[in-house]
Amino acid sequence: MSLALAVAAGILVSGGLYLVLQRTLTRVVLGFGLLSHGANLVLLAAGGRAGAVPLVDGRRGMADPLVQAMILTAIVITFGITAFLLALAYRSWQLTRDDQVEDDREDRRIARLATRRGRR
Amino acid sequence: MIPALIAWHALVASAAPVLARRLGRRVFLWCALAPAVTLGWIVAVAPKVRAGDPATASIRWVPALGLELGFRMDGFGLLMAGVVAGIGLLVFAYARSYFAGHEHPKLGALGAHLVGFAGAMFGLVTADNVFALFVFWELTAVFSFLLIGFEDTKGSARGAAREALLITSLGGLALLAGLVLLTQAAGRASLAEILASPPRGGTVTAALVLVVVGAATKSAQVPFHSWLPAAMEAPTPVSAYLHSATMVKAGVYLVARFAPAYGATGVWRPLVIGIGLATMLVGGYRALRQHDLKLLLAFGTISQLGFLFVVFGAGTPTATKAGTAVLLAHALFKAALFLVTGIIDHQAHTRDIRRLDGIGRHHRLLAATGIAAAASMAGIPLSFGFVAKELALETWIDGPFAGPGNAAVLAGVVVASMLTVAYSARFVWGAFAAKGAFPGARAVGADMPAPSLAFLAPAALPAAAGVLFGLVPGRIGSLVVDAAAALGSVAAKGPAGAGLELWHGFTPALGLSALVLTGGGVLVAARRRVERLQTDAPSPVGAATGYQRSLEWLNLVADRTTAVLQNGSLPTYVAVVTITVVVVPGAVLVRHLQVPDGLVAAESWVQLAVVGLLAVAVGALVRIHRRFAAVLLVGAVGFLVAGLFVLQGGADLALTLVLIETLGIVIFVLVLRHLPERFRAPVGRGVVAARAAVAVAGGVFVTGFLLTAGAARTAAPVGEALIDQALPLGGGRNVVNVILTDFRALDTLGEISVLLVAALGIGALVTAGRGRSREEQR
Amino acid sequence: MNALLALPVGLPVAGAALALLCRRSRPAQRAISTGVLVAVTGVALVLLREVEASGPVAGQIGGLAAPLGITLVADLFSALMLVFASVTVLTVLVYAVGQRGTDVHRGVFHPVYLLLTAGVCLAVLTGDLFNLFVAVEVMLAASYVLITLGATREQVRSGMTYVVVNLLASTLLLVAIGLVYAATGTVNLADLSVKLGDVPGGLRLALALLFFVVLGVKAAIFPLFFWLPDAYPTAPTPVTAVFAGLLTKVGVYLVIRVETLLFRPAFPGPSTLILAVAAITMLVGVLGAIAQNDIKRILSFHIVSQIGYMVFGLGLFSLAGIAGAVFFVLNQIVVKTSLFLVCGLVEHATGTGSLARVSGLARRSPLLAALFLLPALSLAGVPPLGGFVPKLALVEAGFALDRWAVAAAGLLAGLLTLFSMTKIWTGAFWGNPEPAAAGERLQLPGIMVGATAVLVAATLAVGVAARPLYDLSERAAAELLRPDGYVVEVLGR
Amino acid sequence: MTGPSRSPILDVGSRAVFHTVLVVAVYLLCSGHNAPGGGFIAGLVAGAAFVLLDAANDFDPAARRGRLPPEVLLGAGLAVAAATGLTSLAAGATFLESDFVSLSLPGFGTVKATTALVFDVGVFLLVLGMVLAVVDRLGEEPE
Repeated sequence: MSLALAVAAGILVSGGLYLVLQRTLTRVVLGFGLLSHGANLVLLAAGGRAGAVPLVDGRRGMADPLVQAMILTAIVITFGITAFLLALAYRSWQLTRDDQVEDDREDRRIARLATRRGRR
Repeated sequence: MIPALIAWHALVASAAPVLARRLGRRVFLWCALAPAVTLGWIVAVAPKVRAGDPATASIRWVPALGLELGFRMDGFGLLMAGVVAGIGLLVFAYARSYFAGHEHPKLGALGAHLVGFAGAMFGLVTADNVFALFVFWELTAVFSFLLIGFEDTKGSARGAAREALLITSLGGLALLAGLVLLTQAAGRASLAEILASPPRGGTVTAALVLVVVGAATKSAQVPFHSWLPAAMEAPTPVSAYLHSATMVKAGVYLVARFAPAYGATGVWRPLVIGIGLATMLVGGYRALRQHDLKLLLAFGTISQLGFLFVVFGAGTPTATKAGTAVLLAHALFKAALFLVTGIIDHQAHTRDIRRLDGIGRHHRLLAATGIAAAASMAGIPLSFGFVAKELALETWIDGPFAGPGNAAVLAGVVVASMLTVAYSARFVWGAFAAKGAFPGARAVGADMPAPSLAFLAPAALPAAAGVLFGLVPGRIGSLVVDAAAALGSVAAKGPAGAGLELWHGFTPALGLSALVLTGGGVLVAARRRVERLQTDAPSPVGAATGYQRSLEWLNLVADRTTAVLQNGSLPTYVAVVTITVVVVPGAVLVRHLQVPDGLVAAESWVQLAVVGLLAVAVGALVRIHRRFAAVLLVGAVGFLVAGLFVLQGGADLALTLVLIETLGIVIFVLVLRHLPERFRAPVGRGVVAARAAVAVAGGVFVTGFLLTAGAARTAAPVGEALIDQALPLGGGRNVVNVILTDFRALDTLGEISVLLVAALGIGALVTAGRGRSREEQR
Repeated sequence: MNALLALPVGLPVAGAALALLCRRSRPAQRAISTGVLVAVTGVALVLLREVEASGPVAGQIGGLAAPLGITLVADLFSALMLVFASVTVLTVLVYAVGQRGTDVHRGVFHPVYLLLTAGVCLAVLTGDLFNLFVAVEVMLAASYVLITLGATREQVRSGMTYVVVNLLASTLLLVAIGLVYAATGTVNLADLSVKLGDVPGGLRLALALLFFVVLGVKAAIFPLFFWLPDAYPTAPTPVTAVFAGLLTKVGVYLVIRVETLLFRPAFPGPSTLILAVAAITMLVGVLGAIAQNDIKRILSFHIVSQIGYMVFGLGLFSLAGIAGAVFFVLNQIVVKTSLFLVCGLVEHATGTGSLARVSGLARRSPLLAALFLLPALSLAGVPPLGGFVPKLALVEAGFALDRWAVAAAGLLAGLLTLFSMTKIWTGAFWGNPEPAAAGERLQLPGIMVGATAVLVAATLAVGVAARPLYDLSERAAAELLRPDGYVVEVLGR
Repeated sequence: MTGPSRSPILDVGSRAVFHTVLVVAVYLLCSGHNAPGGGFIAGLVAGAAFVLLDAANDFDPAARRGRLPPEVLLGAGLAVAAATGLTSLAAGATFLESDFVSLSLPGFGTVKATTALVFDVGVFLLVLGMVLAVVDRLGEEPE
């Protein structure tokens, strides 16, 4: 395993999490971009050392093709869902002219209620 | 036969709402068919059962859990079932008249619930499997809930229904826990078998306490009694049936069953008798204060239930016999009293003693019924109540306890009995006496229309029985003795096994009875002063207030907990998920960190360089506040990752990623052109630091975990084997593609399903604001 | 045999494609959906019989022997899940069709709904860890779309929360899969069951907990449940019903599957951590419900609370505990779905589910009241309804292992559940009907009522016929605790 | 209305590129089993070609008239993919099991025709549909 790869995965996850922790949906989406790269690098590193492109031509020492296939699938799936999230941001803009994620109204109401009752 | 009878109840109940649409209040006659058939069966099997041959039946339910609909009706069950069916019959006959004059839309439901209750109660007193007993126990609570809430448009009725359900369910849970513990200790779930060879030990003690708590809530014992007066919101036939004669006896029934086996166990008597005494006194005291006849009776019931706890709780043969007699007597006189109250309420439209004036003079038969029943309640000689109470006093004169404990109980019983005499008198006086209306109240009395005979008969019958059994206790006495014998207490049909008698001779019990009557008489004579005393006395925190406070507290706890845990903010949610993921496995991981054997710093200098660039790009990305720049940076990160793929040997991978990133940027740009150019102003420094800390922890966690996991690899990965299979089995040289379209095509099928779904979703969202989509207009 | 395993996935996918191609014709779409789901239900029943008779059944996808290719496996637990899931999905579809307007959405509803079904079936049947990730994603992607189908402001807002939290969990699941592959070099569940046995204990426990937490987000356990009560209530009712009934249960299914099949050696006995999580989940969920004033929100919080019971059973790692958990999951699928369907009827008839604005429904429709009362009492564990049996099973199992505290928490949560159910009952069903509507009977579409009634009848059946179902659950639990049969069937050794 | 393009050069240019790229996409699709490529990549490339064309037309929906709606591509793609799976099942093999025949074509040598290619065509269609559905919709100017 390559330490650099493992560290790169960590860096991407850190950066991704930081962005996902924001309130602006665009940044959240960008964060997921990083986060999924990080996850994919975990898979890649799990495949072991670097190797030749897995094309059957008699050579030995190929990279693990299974992790590549899994990463490919994961990339596509994440892409689909991220695009959907962007569409939500778009719709949010249509409705509120912004892409901030507001708090849940009912939850806030109950929180206020609890504070009021507590004070009584 | 018992399951069939229960099914018959269910059948009658389910037909009732439909029939009510045609029959109106005559539907109660249909309903009466349920207890009538039961009563017939009881009479038929009575000789056999009383001879010591219980009626049994069993339906397997979930044997693995000990859950079985097992029934066993012995002599005591027979008596109880007889009360349930007999009073049921009276109540249905009575209800037909009670609801005259107002065709209530819910009459059918009322009938159905009453019949359902009767079935459940019948099941309860005949169940042998403890879990079957619990099933019926809870069912009675549900029916009680529905019945108390009959007048559901009244807030007070809704509240009362809820209070009854919640308090008895609290006890139900305790009971269930107790029963589970008991069955696990005994290794069996048959009540008769458990009690025949009762298990002992610490767990069993806990189980007994839980069972007693369950019994106490159901039988409205202090401090769980508040639901019973509240339950008087129910129509009077319901009160008479459930809340005096039958359901509230369920707890007493359990105590009666358990006491002979466990009476001598350390915790039992102090607990049960203590609860009972407190209940007797509180109930009697509170009853003296009531102006509403029904509430007076309700508190009287509480007091009597406490009395039953005290008597049955001792568990001695005499006590059990006495308890059985009191139980029967109480069912008879209390049902009669409630029914009388219902008649007054129905005819006079009030049951407030401050308004009732001189009803006794105009309605002699009604008054006679009420007085006879009240006499039995007070334990006046010649009544069945007297016979029963004498027997109960004897229990404590013989004394299961030694020394002062016994005397204390006896003293408590005597005082409570005086209160009973007093409130019985108050009932008679309040309902029937010509006392003139209280100041400010409009009197009702002479003008009250007379009840029909059909209305009165169901009340008069049990009252008359109370007198008859008092005068000639022999026949009924042998029934009581057989019932008590079934509880397993009357080993020898010796002195304790003898029948009930009106005249015992000059015994200490007779002396105590005289004392009770005298004391009660004094209380009655001094009623003005007593009343004033009670009004002036500081009223302690009542159970009703306690219930209200608990509800408020519960709501507050609920609100607070929810406000903290469910704060509605997405960043918080994300942080919680991340922290949990890092901390829970991380706590284990840190103690087992490892590094793989074949770890290299980097595959090549190029890889190292790319990772370095990656770090720079990510670092820039988290700080940037311009949308477009951020998107381009993410694209750059994507290309760098693609570079890592290439270096690792992933050609298809890199190609795909590059294409996806490009497409992603296009989509991003299309969306972002509408959004503000910059992100909102950054939040406070503390928040930023917290976010950064969580994020870094996540990254470190992943790297550390990855290295440790990599160190564990011993076997060759599956991926290598796939390379050899690609050409022969998949017919392709590009192993990755063969895997995707062949070996793991199911993954790909799922993947494209996700794409399709996302595309449809995006379409729906994006076009939502455009009215009908163009496509549809075409 | 292979066909039985593949059809529950293949048919809905093909049906989704067809339904999309016929998107202009609502009758055609309805026919396709109904036909496919009836067929899936049939297949599920046959599969259950097969598994019941002869033990776990496995089949390879793409003709490559395990552990190389993807395996589909059905043991009793998955077969039972499949049957309950397919029946629920079918019933809700009928309900949705009966509720005019739900399934019309530009022809999108049917294909997405069918793919949701495919995802659920695949998640339950797959014997491959990565494929499991894919299945979950199919299921979730479909749920994202269904939950935001109306594109209202509230839906978009809560949809964001829902998608973000679940996407985060999915990404972490992918990381977890990568870590497992790093440690073992395989993703086949049966193969992993063997190979994780060779992994050092500390790492194994860490992985077990990682999966517990990550899948715990999907299952909505404490403290990872908050996305659920915010998101579910905003969706159209049939959608919420199927989510409430199925999705989190699939999450629980996965937790149970993974922790028993892969990580059994990490839990030699009851796990105090998991039991504590279970107890808190039960209580926190129901407290949340008590704090709410909207029927749908109350019911949504109950989902969380009930998840706690299932985790309780798992945490005991005993036969009785897991049997109770399995039974609980199955019962919940039916009960929870039917409650939401009733809630949908209330909203359909009155236009709101807010307790402040609805009252007196029992007088206007006694049938509706009965349809609510039965599953509500069942949910609270009142006997003899279906909810009582698994609750008793769990309490017995907890006491048997001297885990008093969590068993007591279970009982207490039952009482609190009853409390909040009476809140709905006294608030919405009792009381004065609104003056405008007083005396008027509620107008309810027959198809919707019929579909609801079928499910309510099923809740009753679960209670009455508890014995065969409990026996099956117990056998399923035995298989889960001793997965030898599963492993042999997949790996052939 | 095919819409007069804003810029004739872009218009002509994009058309020329469009066809070239499509050919490349088809090549990637067909060779994917043996060399880097495959249905997914090909679908993205073809999608890019269409996006380019549409962008040149400023995402005017009118310019796309006569083209298959993306939903049809999506549906057809999934249908083809699922059908391959079910066909193999019906043929007695396992779900999604591929089969291939070696054909000797004069001039080309031995070519392997595999059912996996059919599956990949499904993927191709679906991905193309996805790209079009998303980009075209988002590209349109909102009202």
